[in-house]
Amino acid sequence: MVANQSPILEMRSARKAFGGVNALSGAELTLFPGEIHALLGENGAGKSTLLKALAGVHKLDSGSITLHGKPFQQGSTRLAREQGIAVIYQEPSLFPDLTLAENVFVGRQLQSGKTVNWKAMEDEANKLFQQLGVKLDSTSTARGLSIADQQIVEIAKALSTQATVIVMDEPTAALSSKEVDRLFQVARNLEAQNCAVVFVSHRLDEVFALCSRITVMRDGATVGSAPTSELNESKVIHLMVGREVSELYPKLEAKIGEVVLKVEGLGLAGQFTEISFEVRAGEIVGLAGLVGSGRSEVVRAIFGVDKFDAGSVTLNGKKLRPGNPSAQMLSGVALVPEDRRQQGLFMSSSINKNIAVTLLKKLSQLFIIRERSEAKLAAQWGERLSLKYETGYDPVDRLSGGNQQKVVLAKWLATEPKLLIVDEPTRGIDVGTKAEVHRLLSKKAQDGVAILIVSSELPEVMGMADRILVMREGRMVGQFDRSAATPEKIIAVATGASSL
Amino acid sequence: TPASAVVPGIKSGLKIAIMPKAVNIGYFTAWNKGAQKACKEIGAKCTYVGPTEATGPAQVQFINKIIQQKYDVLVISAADQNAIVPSLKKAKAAGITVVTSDADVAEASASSRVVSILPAASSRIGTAQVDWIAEAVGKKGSIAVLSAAATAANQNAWIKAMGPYLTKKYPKMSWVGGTVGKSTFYGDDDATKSTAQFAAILSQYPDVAGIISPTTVGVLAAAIEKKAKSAKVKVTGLGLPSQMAPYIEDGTVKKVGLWNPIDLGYVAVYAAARAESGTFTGKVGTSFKAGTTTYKVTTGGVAFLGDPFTFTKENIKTFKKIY
Amino acid sequence: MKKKYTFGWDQGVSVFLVLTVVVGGFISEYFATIDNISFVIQDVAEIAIIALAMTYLIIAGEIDLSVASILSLTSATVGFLFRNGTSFEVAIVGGLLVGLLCGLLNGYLVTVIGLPSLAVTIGTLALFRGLCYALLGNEPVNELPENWIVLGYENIPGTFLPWSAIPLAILAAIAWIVLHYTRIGRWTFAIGINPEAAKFSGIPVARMKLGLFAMTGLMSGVAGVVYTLRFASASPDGAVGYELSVIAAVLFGGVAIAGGIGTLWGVLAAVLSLGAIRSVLQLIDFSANALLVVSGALLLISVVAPKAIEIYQSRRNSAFVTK
Amino acid sequence: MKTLVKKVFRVRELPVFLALVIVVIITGTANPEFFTLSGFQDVTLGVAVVATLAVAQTLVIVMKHIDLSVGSTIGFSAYLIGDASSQGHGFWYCMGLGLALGLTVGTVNGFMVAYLRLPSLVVTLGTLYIVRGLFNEVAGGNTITEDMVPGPINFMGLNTFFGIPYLFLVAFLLMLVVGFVMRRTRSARDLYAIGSNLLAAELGGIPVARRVFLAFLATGAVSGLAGAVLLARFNTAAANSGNGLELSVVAACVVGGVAIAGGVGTVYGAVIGAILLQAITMALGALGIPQFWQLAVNGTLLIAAISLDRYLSTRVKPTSIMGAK
Ligand SMILES: Nc1ncnc2c1ncn2[C@@H]1O[C@H](COP(=O)(O)OP(=O)(O)OP(=O)(O)O)[C@@H](O)[C@H]1O
Ligand SMILES: Nc1ncnc2c1ncn2[C@@H]1O[C@H](COP(=O)(O)OP(=O)(O)OP(=O)(O)O)[C@@H](O)[C@H]1O
Ligand SMILES: [Mg+2]
Ligand SMILES: [Mg+2]
Repeated sequence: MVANQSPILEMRSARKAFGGVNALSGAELTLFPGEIHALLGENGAGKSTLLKALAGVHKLDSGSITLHGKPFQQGSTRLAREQGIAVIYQEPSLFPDLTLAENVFVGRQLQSGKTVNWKAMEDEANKLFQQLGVKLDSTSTARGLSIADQQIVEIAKALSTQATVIVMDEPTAALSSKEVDRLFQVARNLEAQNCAVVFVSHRLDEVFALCSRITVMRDGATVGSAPTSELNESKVIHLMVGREVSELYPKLEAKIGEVVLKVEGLGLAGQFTEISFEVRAGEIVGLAGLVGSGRSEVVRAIFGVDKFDAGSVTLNGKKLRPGNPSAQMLSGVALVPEDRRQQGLFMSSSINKNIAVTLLKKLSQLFIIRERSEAKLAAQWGERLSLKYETGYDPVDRLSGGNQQKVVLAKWLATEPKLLIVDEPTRGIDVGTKAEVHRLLSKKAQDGVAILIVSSELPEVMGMADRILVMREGRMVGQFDRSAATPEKIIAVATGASSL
Repeated sequence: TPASAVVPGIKSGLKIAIMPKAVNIGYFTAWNKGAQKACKEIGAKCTYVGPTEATGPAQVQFINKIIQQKYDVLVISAADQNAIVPSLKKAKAAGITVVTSDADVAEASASSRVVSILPAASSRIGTAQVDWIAEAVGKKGSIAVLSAAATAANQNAWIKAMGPYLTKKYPKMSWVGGTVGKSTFYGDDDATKSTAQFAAILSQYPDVAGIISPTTVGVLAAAIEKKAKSAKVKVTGLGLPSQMAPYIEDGTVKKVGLWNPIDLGYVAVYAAARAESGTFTGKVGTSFKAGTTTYKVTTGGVAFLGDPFTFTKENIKTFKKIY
Repeated sequence: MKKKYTFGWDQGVSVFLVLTVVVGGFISEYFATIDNISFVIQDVAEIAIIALAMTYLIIAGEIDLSVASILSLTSATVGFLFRNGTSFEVAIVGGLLVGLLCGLLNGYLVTVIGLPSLAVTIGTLALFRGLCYALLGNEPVNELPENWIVLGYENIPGTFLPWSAIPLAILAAIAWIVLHYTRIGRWTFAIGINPEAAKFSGIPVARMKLGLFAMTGLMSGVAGVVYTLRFASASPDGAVGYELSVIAAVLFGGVAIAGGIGTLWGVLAAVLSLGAIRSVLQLIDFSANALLVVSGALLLISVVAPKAIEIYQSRRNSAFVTK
Repeated sequence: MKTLVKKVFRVRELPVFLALVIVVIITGTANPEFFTLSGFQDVTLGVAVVATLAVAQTLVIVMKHIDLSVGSTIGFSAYLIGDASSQGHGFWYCMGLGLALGLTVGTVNGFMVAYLRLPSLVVTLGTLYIVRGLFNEVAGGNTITEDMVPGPINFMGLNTFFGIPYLFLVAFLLMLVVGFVMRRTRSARDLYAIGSNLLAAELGGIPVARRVFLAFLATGAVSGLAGAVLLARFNTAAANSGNGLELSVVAACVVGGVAIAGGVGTVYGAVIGAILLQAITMALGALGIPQFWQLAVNGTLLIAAISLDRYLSTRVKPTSIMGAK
């Protein structure tokens, strides 16, 4: 269908190095008008770097980019935009203090004459939000928006530029099925308008549902590109990883023991109410629901980052005091938070220090931290999670998104918790590693750890969990056993279509 | 070897440091003028050194420098009557002759310097200003004081003398706040704060008849603000003629007073040089000669210049050119 | 997996310190004398002691502009209690307690009420200074017990170190070890880099910050006691403007104002460098004005130099590092 | 109607304005003098300098920067203007001198902060010292007195326009102009974006360095020109003029809701903040608070004002997918 058209964009033998790291070494990308093009690859394969070169953030060391048959002016985000490229970055980059309307139009506010026309901007933004099917107030500020909402504003921003090439770096990582569907709708509209959409995702089912072409990268180079019809999941995975990946959700048999976590009548005004459930040793409990249903809030309250104002949390028979994460940590609770940049990592700090931060007491002798053991510990975990890094003394902001996520996982797994809560544990993690993470969680359960897993990826919840709890609008609305759960049932309960 | 004496009884070639409260205050520029004049006469080498902020701790750093560089004499206006005392004692121990001038150290620490050269007795400076304001307001009505910093030792001593004097001498006059203490406002020798405090006096006591400002920065601010607001309140105090001239000439202020800071510096250098040369001990009752005048040391180891000088329309023309 | 060597600004400052001392010794015969070294240490002691705590605070992403006021309030409390008949020892304890309370108040306002520390401490800067005046009025306290005062200006017998070197050395050693080798130190950095992630990592962020503010208050109190002894007096206007000197020293020592970066050694070297360079410049007869310019220039150098080094190094590796 | 109420409630300047009203009412009741024309003139005239600088400072604070050098710059400029005038130079020459000084300081600050990416607090603390040192060197012990002040400046300081001091009008006009620009021009909106999320601003193609540079340049220019305001207000200038003013200016901004953390606040808020602080200072005297307690009370009220602002402003909750909570 695209063969007879000339490409919008061509990137040839692109190279880009950061210090000693070759992020791109011979990457190729060809985009045709009217296609949704998937860009796949393991964590650290160079996808984001490639996209950032298109966005004008990075300048290639060598190689060429042609846009509409003309050479593309590299190295300026403004120029990139003016040349018709819109970007949705992997990490949302909104302005928390500006209104949503201004966020959408920042840097190119609508004007009447020489002055900014606020009314027009607000109307225009509202129109975009409507088109995306969300109810956001364009005159309120972006502070406090959930990641999903932020992502949606980013999408609106990209749409508003009237770009011909729209680049989306893992836009669905923070979205649940409802928003994903809507995003697909938008992408297809763009496709119909003859735009080229680049779509990065680690969720292969999405890719196959949406994209017409797939380009796969490995170690900075393009290893294959073909229409989706000529590929299937295992072929793609093979291209990405260079080997076979065993089962994605390896569920190991675990002995389910005593109740570890007991939550009774938990409530926090304006967030959630009447939440009660239990998690037993060796059990994996999944917490499903739409984005904004309050799952993260519940687990944050359990861990003590937020104070709850009703009910109780009991761990191994002992009531936990609200709002005290350090006490919770000491009594054996671990929380892998949903937003790794804001909540999980000290970006300018070294990998070693990031991993060790939860274990400083254990690593100290007479109050003095032993750096040797610290490095050893970090190295062990790096290996166990196949972390792609140079040395443990490098700051984590040098890592790719997925590898950063692994550091967060490592820092909590290292505490050897009795109760492990993971909130979107595999967000942004490639298939190969995802399987490893799942195997790790499974293994932990087998060792008798109680696990609570919050995920917007239904297959993940269903593949991993012994029991699935469903939340809607701050309430617990359903519960399924592993055997009884189907995606349809869960979505029905989560959206309120039916209730048990 | 010291060169032969230029002035009898004073070694020549002395190394003298002249230290103001802060180098960037106009009053001390005049003070230094007198000191330099004296230095020239006695063949001494004089350096004008000091901090940019009028605080004791800032002065201490410079006193240390004086000690290290082995000056013979230090003439200093104490920015803080206590904080510099330990340093002065060190200077003394290092063999430096210390004389305070313009502002002295606390009474209890008088032994840290040889003698202090002050313009006039505290009581006299205080009472004179009361007389000026009484004259201006017609000996009736209530008055207030706009002072420098709350901790300014000179001003505090003068103000203390004003209280009882007013009650005794001018029965129809009173303090706006009841007592002199409650009627004193502090402008910290800062134009901004002094102006604000002047306004505060007026708004707090709308029928205040007169304001005494015993500090050059304060009285200048008061005069400017009085003129700006066309306020009826009378203003007097201690002011530099060069700065006050426009306001005296246009009648905003009838009279301000001051001693001659040039003389003050001049006399201090003589006292210090004589003490260093061994011809003057600074003991109470002794005396020394500076230029053509002889000064006598009175209780507390202090020598006074004489009564403050007053400036009016008649004489301001002459004095505004001098200091 | 080896730690890469990187040249940090703290090393730069150390080199600068050595250079200052060596060059200073050459160009001024008065500089490298025992007396002067003792004086320089004495002169920077208060700032150094506060800087120890301020280093933690800035690394943790906060700031305290009220430290000079706390210093002064401690001093005023000591003076006030002593004047009202308590023993000097008890007065000191009282003063330190007040310092701690001030720090706790700052910490409370920042961590519990959730106000930005820069704004809060501009407020408490005024509040604590105001309390100094409320306590002492316009009467500074002098005549403190002689056996205590000598600690303020005499050296430890048989050495060239002032007595204040003892608390400074002990506190510096503790602060250094705690910051760079213990959990508290790690937490401090972590909070500065990302407070939210710190909270999610089980670090008691609020408690840590409260503790750091309290510690800064206490250290300012210790500095207040040292200050009281050094100047043998307590007055309400002590140490005005020291907060900027402290912050300037900490920043010059390579602590990033944005938090998360810095070393204690760098700060100590910076404090000593600043003291040394001031002394050198004074001894070679730079004016106080030039000293101001040099302080400013050094601050600029402290941020320009690391930048220049960074650019140079990245040029050499011919790698462009974004951000 | 509902949206109007919501909008009014969201106005960032509301809390501090309410605080101002409260202070004025309390003080005026206790001391009617405060309500008179001269009371009004005291406050407005007293606030002119800080208000002018606060308007300029807002430009940098919304970018999450700070300019501490303004106190030194304005003082030096006031001195230079008076000094030049006393040597017989004309009004415009004198103003040009002040402007040139401001632009110089602004250029240095701007260059180092914007292009070398150095922290503004450190840079401007450095220039604070440097400018003050040069100022001291130039001024020595000299004092600028009224006869050295250029005529127009003198006139502005002494006179009122229908009861409103000219100096306040200058500050007020500046506020209106800058206020309009900051709300209605793209390049000024960029300042908010930069302060709100620097990384995003860069990714969004905003010319960050140029904006930061220009904002510092503007702040410098205003500080330089404001030397005339300082001179007009006090009719005198000496080596310590403008000392410590930077903290009052920052305090005014913060009280007025211009957050230190960047991204929010308006010049209107900053000016109201300045007026509030000035009113509080005047009120303390008018209420008869004892001298030695005034500073302490002032500090307490400052903290109270910041707390109140914080309390009221956090009541405006963010909205989400599900609408406002
Ligand atoms: N600014 C940088 N400095 C140093 N190294 C970098 C930088 N940015 C990326 N890299 C490195 O380049 C490689 C490619 O990273 P990139 O972010 O493009 O991966 P990715 O394919 O997007 O991975 P993910 O799926 O995890 O997002 C990684 O090894 C990463 O560590
Ligand atoms: N009942 C509700 N009404 C309005 N807003 C809500 C409600 N519940 C949650 N929110 C808001 O929605 C956002 C997302 O909530 P939360 O993080 O709990 O969702 P989640 O289910 O964990 O989804 P995810 O983590 O996948 O984004 C938060 O800003 C939260 O305040
Ligand atoms: Mg990526
Ligand atoms: Mg969530």
